[in-house]
Amino acid sequence: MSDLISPTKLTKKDFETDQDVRWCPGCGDYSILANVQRVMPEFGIARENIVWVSGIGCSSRFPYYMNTYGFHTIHGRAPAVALGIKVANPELSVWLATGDGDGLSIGGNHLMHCLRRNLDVKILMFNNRIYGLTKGQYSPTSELGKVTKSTPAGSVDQPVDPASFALGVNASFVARSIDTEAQHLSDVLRRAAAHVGTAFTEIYQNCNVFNDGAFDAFTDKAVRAERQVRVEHGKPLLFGANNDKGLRLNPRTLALEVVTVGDGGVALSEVLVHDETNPAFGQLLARMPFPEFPVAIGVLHASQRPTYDGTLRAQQKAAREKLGQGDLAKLLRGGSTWTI
Amino acid sequence: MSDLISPTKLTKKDFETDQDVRWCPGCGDYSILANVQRVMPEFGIARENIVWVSGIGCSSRFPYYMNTYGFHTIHGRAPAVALGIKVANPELSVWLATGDGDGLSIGGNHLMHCLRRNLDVKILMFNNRIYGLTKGQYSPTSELGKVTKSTPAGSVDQPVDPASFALGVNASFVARSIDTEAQHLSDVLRRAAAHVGTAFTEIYQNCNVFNDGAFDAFTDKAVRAERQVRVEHGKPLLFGANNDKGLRLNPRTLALEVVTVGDGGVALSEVLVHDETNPAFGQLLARMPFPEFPVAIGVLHASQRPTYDGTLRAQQKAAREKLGQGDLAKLLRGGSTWTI
Amino acid sequence: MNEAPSSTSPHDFPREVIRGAVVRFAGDSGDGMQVTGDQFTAAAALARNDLATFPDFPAEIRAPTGTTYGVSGFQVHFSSQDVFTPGDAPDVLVAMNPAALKTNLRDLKKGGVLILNSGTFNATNLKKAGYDVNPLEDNSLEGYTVLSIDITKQTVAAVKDTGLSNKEAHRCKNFWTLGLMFWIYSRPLEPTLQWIESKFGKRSDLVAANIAALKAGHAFGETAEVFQHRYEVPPAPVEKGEYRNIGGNTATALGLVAAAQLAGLPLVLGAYPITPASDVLHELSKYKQFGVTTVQAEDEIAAVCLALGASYAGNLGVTSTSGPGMALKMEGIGLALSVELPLVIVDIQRGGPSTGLPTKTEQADLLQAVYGRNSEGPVCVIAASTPGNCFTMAIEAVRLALKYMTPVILLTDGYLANGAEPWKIPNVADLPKIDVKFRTDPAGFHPFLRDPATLARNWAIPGTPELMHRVGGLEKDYDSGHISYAPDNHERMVKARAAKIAGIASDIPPLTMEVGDDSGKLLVLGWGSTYGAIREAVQRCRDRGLSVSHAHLRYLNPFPQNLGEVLKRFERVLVPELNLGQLVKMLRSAYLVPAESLAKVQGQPFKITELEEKIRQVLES
Amino acid sequence: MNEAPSSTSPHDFPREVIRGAVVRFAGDSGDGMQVTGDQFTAAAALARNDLATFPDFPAEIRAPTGTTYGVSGFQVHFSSQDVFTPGDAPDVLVAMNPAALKTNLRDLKKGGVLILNSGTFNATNLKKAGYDVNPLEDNSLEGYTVLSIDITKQTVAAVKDTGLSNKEAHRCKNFWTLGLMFWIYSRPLEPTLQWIESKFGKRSDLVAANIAALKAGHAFGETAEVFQHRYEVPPAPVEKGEYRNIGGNTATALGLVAAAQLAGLPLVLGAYPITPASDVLHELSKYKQFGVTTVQAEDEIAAVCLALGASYAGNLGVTSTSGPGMALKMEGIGLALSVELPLVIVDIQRGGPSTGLPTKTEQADLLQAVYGRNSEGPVCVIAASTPGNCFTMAIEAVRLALKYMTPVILLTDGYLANGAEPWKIPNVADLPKIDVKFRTDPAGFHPFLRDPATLARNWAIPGTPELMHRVGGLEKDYDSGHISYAPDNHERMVKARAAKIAGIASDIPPLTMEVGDDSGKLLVLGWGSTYGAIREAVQRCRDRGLSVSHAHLRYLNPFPQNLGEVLKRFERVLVPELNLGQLVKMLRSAYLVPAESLAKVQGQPFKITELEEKIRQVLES
Ligand SMILES: Cc1ncc(C[n+]2csc(CCOP(=O)(O)OP(=O)(O)O)c2C)c(N)n1
Ligand SMILES: Cc1ncc(C[n+]2csc(CCOP(=O)(O)OP(=O)(O)O)c2C)c(N)n1
Ligand code: SF4
Ligand code: SF4
Ligand SMILES: [Mg+2]
Ligand SMILES: [Mg+2]
Repeated sequence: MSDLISPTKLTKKDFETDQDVRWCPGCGDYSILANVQRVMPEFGIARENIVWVSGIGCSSRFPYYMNTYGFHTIHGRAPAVALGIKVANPELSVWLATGDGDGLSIGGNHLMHCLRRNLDVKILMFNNRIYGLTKGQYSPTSELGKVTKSTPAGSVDQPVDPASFALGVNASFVARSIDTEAQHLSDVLRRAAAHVGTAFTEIYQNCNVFNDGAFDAFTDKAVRAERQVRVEHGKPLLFGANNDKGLRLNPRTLALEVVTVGDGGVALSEVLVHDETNPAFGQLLARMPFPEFPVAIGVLHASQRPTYDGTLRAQQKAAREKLGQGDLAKLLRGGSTWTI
Repeated sequence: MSDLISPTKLTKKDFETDQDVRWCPGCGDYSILANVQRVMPEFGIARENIVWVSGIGCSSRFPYYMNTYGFHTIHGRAPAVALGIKVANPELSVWLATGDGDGLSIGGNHLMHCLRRNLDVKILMFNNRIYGLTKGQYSPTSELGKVTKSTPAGSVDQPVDPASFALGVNASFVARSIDTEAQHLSDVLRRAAAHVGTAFTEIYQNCNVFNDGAFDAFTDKAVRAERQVRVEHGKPLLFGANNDKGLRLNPRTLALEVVTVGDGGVALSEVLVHDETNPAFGQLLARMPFPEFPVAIGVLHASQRPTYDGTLRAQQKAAREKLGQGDLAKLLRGGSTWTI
Repeated sequence: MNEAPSSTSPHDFPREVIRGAVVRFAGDSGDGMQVTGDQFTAAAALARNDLATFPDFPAEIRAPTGTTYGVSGFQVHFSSQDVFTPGDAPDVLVAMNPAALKTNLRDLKKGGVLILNSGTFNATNLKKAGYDVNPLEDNSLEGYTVLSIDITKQTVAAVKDTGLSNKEAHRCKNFWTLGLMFWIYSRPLEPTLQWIESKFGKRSDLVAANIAALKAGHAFGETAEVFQHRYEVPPAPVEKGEYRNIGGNTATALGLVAAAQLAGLPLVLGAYPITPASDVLHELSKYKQFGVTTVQAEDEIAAVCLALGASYAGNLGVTSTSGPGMALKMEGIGLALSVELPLVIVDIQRGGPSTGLPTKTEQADLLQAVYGRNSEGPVCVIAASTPGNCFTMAIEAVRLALKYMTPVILLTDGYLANGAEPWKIPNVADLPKIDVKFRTDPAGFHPFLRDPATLARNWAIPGTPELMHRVGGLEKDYDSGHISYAPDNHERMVKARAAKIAGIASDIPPLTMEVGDDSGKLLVLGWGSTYGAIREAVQRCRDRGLSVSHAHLRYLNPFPQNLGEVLKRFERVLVPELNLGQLVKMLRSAYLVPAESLAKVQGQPFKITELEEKIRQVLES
Repeated sequence: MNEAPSSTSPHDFPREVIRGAVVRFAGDSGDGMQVTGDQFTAAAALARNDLATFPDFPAEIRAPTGTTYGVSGFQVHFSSQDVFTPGDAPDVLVAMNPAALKTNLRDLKKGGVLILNSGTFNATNLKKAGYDVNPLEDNSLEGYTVLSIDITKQTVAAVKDTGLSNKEAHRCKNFWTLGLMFWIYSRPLEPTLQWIESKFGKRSDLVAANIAALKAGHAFGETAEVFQHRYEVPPAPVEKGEYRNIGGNTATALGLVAAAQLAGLPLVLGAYPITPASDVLHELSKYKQFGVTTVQAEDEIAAVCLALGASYAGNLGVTSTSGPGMALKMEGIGLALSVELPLVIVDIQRGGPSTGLPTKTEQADLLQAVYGRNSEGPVCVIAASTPGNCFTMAIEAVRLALKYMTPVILLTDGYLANGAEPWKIPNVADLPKIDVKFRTDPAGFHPFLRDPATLARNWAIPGTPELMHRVGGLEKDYDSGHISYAPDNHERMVKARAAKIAGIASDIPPLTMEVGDDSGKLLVLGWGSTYGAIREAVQRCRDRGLSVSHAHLRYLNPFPQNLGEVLKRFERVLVPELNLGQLVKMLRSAYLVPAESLAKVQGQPFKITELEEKIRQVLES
């Protein structure tokens, strides 16, 4: 990525555009935007080599506010458009902003194929568990029984967990963070940026107009220590205000349990040590039922495998090496010809 | 389902239609069809209460050959059409035939949402790791580097595993079987039929024209004992011609390993005992890399949770109980009116 | 059912009886303009005025306060005469802040009344609205009757005893304004007082405050010496009957429910949210007790496919959407017409192309509806002309879909969806009967057996003994229903499908004049939501002695049988459309008439005056 | 590059010089009819005959042997004169089994030659083909010249020394047959001998066997006393140059590669397999060394979106599909025209509606291409007329897309895709130049700045310093490119997009006559793959003195500027189409001319005689 590097050091300001930001006052999207604008200069990539791609939704307005190249496409199709961009110019740093509706409802298939192909793009899914832009219908991440405009008697769809979905289709990087946890989010963004391959980051985002407080049960300052486990590679899976709770696995039943660690509890050595390279950890962590278990945030899984664009480039190089630059006149003549 | 029951005992013949079966001679689809026609009478459902729905592909021709109701829809959309059928008439026994392209390429999103909603339908995915009907392009389950008409230099897409995908989106029943393993397939079909909720069954199916022998490496008589582990709920995960190999999990690293059991090997008690109700087993089994590990076939996961159609029906009942049969005249008058 | 109360408060202020007025409320998204407009409309309705409304709100959910793009508007036209549109230019503009003034002033009638909340004209708001100079202080408002009132201050004072926080107190401004407007137009306060109680019942402080504000605004009119007179708009001479106010999406939803009941079928709606169609989903999702099931699908493709699946299983399958969603449904509609199952598709058109102008109106999906499928894929296309007509046309869509075993596309648009009008509540017994017969007889059955009169195939649904069969999107043999690739059979089937749709022409009403003679110099031919504006414009031109008539198409594929003949009886034909001339294309092609297009593609409905002017131009040229 | 060899084998058999012939090979899917046809065609081409071919194979991948729906056919028309179609009715039918006879006999010319493999006329095969009586034994073949030969037996005997299994030996039947046909038409064996060696090179037994079979068939002609004479078809008087045989999909693919090279852009094809379009994907996937990237997408929506993404990033984005896939792409095409990026969409039409007749041809996506998007979504639509013309029109599609920053839809069809014709290989230097300029200058830049002449916006691609900007599907301000919901601006943009496409009319060739005078009684106006049949039919009618001309549209939106004028110069206009009259609709609407439709919707191309008859009818009525 050497030639992508920005010659001058950029600041947050450099990533702001002259457009009025048109989210509702108080929306979690603002924090995410500010965070991204703050962290992005660190990556040292010139703005002209960055492209933000999005679908449709409140979250998908994101590109308008980033002073990079931006493409606000159609509902659900951002991963497909990004595929074309990345294939056409693999040098670009391509970022996607999507919502739980855009990315998992109408766009679930493109997201799935992007993840399994391991296209080298960074995806931020703003999960507010609601359709914001269309004014408050339930989304694929809304909880069962959710009462919304389209489900006055409560929804009958059981939700999908974005991280679990991503791991099921072999995503190489899966992380979770929270709109308002500035430090944590910055760290996760840095990890995502550094990952080579599809980096999928789910960000719990508060829609204060249509689903206010959706994540309070585990993001509220008062409870978050007890209700979140912040996972880190190589570190034991501990949580609680006093770091005195841990996650242990029964090796025969493969049942996960919350244990008290230390005084009166189990030994630290019994607590699982997070291995982000083993997807089994990601799966277990992603699916933990709440509130029986804490919500896992951080990098649930990260591993290296070839990227779609990388393999493609290698093939192209090999073809040129083997066949040389194509000769059009020869191509047109094809197999057998005759002259009159 | 009492009123679905067929009054007379049906036979395989009753499920055959007068249409010429138009698959290539030798195609694995024939074995699956015969198996289904043989097993279906056991379920005791009258033929008029069964609907086969499919998309487009060789596999999707299936409905034409079943003497039940049948709807050959459009490419990838069978789960959506089935959703409408099941919502309109939840009494029907609805079965889907799909292919790896139909179900996972163009139709991946509908399949995903069907699975997470847990609609009470039975899905058979004929996975031949190729596009048969369009004459041999690679599919989302084709191995990386696959050389096909559309990928003369080998494909650059990493495949998705159907079972792992299904488990990632919280499928309540996930099984695998093989076209030519008549007994095994029959057993799995019986289990699928009995499951209440979306029963997803992947069937490895040989396309002898465009991808002949795709599964020989583990289905061939000579090797299958060593290369398949047939999972059964409550039974240890053993395989090998002498049942002397087992799967063990390292409880700290969560790494799976193949161990020799008994003489000179580990104790049987160290081998994992399959728990089909715990999705963690399904995940581990579904993702095992081949040939380092055997291919798991059988019911990888089965658990009960509310169905989409069931919850919907309950809501409808509740609404009628609470509000009575709707009164159209009253409805049209709505809120405030005035008379002139 | 309420009897419409007549004005009750006795007073000695001069009351001028006027024919009617057009009022627009405009303010910040958070200023409650939609509620204000609704209440003001309800009062006009209860006074038996004829009326039409049009809300116009921003695309943003909640734009930052004070910005021009965060302005929300509501226009209502009420009259003692028939009302056909929400009015071109407001007679009265209520502007709750500088941004509202900035974006709405250009529409106000010359000499119109401007009611301003001067309390918001501070430096910050002026800047946000893009004013360099305070318009209250330069001469820019000359030519209007300006009533500049510090509504904020008045409201805060009025509610100060209710213990509300400052922020909440500010929120009552709209009821203060409403009170004032009620005074001006001689409306009783009671219905709104009741509404406030039922709405805020749980919070007695809010009830008290809003009531206090409403009354204070009303009292302000009575006591402040700024008003010359108040107005009275007598009842309109409308047909006897029971009325309600109805918006287009509600009418569409109710029409669908009614039609399903008339047909005796459960209704399954498959829909994916999209502006401005989502309300049809929202509305229908309340009617489980009517056998209505709504499924919020994962996307529009799933929505149309599940609706089709429901029809296959013997329910009434319906799907609703708007432009971009419509494009996605075309493959599914193609399957529906190929398997010949009933299906109703409601397209509530919005501004395009692509994502376009989601909250604005347009009539530009006509050609997509008629032609937007691969190969020869004829379906029936109809369109509603007014909010209330959405009810009628929704029933008609269902009737035709069931009778002809075909997809029917019902076109409405954002203007109809969001607009509202008084609607005479139909008698259920008077609604059309819809007969549905499922096939049950195995004798001679095959799935594509056709009714010789309608060419509709028979409908045999799963669960019917002995009729097991398979259908699909491959071509079918005319005589057995089995897959067939035979050349002659294909042509026969293509023609049969086309003939079936063409045959619907004999089952729909002939085109008649809405206004004017059956022949003459100029026919103004419209379709869809332009109805009101065209009707009014043509009437006005006729009043000035011009030879012009108005006819309105509610059936677009097929056309009414007499359309060609009607067109020939006029020297010229003018077709106003909110697109670049799509119906014109179809008319010219079908009848080789030099129909002329009046195209407007601004996301806004026609103004009556625009049409009048064009009519005059055409007749003079 | 080969010099075309002239016939070499000396003999004293009478040779009749004929103008040309139409030969059809028909047999089981496994009988190798496509290979036989290809080789026979190659021989005709090397003999410098003009020719056209049309394969017709079953929808099933490999239908059970002996069934009628498993029959695979290949028709070739070769001549010393210009050839425009594969011919209406074969002069010679080779039927390798009863099913092939059953399904093809009806097409054979009265008195035509029927070559039958009597070795397959056994009870099983007769039954599978639906014959109650062996047609060789009743009188049903009277009226044809029947040559009944046990080709199976002859072949097995010929290859018995090569050690092939019985099954493999049987497979050589087609080369035996080819040998016989070569003898009859005086063709040299050498090229096919070479082909066999290169094809089966790795298996010397197969090489030996197929050569033995070929030679045995040839010798059979020479020695068996069944043939009165053999034929010779002299070279056609075609333009000098280097020729190859080319099919429509190959030509399309090569045209796209050539255009990308001419423009100096890498090409990205996004495609999802679908019959009959898949071969464009297959073909392009071989050209990595030309900077061509092909992506097999997860569906058609992804395919069009990724092509658009590639264009956004400065490559040439292309997507190829057929009818149902086309329907799915419409929302993406709408985005492309809204963001005004170049994009080429190739629609290789097939029989519909819905899944329809996947392996059959049709021209019924025209209206979908022109109108099938939500709202006002104009794009350029062009069509190829012959397999070779696909090359030219593919280049044209790219040229227009790049020059006007717009999606261009190129329509071809199953008939063009699978058919083939000799094609004069163009000189690369003679191909049109395609200039592409990316915007790099920041001065005064905004993304929707337009070239005043073409109205194309400037193309600033990611990676360009200081030109960072955002685009999307919401409406844009004409003067800044920012999101705008302003009414007047919307209309301005809608009209600008329409004017841009309309303006292409000045950049395309005027319509000229293919055959006949510039005015007269009847103009037969075609578009797309009907070219050859119309041209030939019109020529024949003119030869009989009728006043008829042929013009052919390659540009369908916009039409050539002079089209209206051309239409007026004829008393009547007849428009033959493989649909229910779609172009007719457009012509009537655009020019108010009473153009008449000749519609055929059978999944089959027009026969010349059908057209001749209709022309005569029209001129007589
Ligand atoms: C094809 C299409 N269908 C539907 C819509 C309407 N639509 C716009 S955004 C949206 C959902 C937004 O939800 P999400 O992705 O969660 O974003 P959020 O607004 O919550 O950030 C929908 C249904 C559309 N624009 N296009
Ligand atoms: C919209 C659409 N796109 C593409 C096709 C072409 N098509 C038909 S079947 C198929 C893939 C079949 O693969 P799979 O589902 O694996 O079925 P198989 O034939 O292998 O059983 C494709 C691409 C189509 N019919 N419709
Ligand atoms: S609707 Fe919700 S998600 Fe959208 S901008 Fe407002 S608060 Fe944010
Ligand atoms: S192509 Fe393959 S999958 Fe299709 S019928 Fe033939 S063998 Fe079976
Ligand atoms: Mg959301
Ligand atoms: Mg397959």
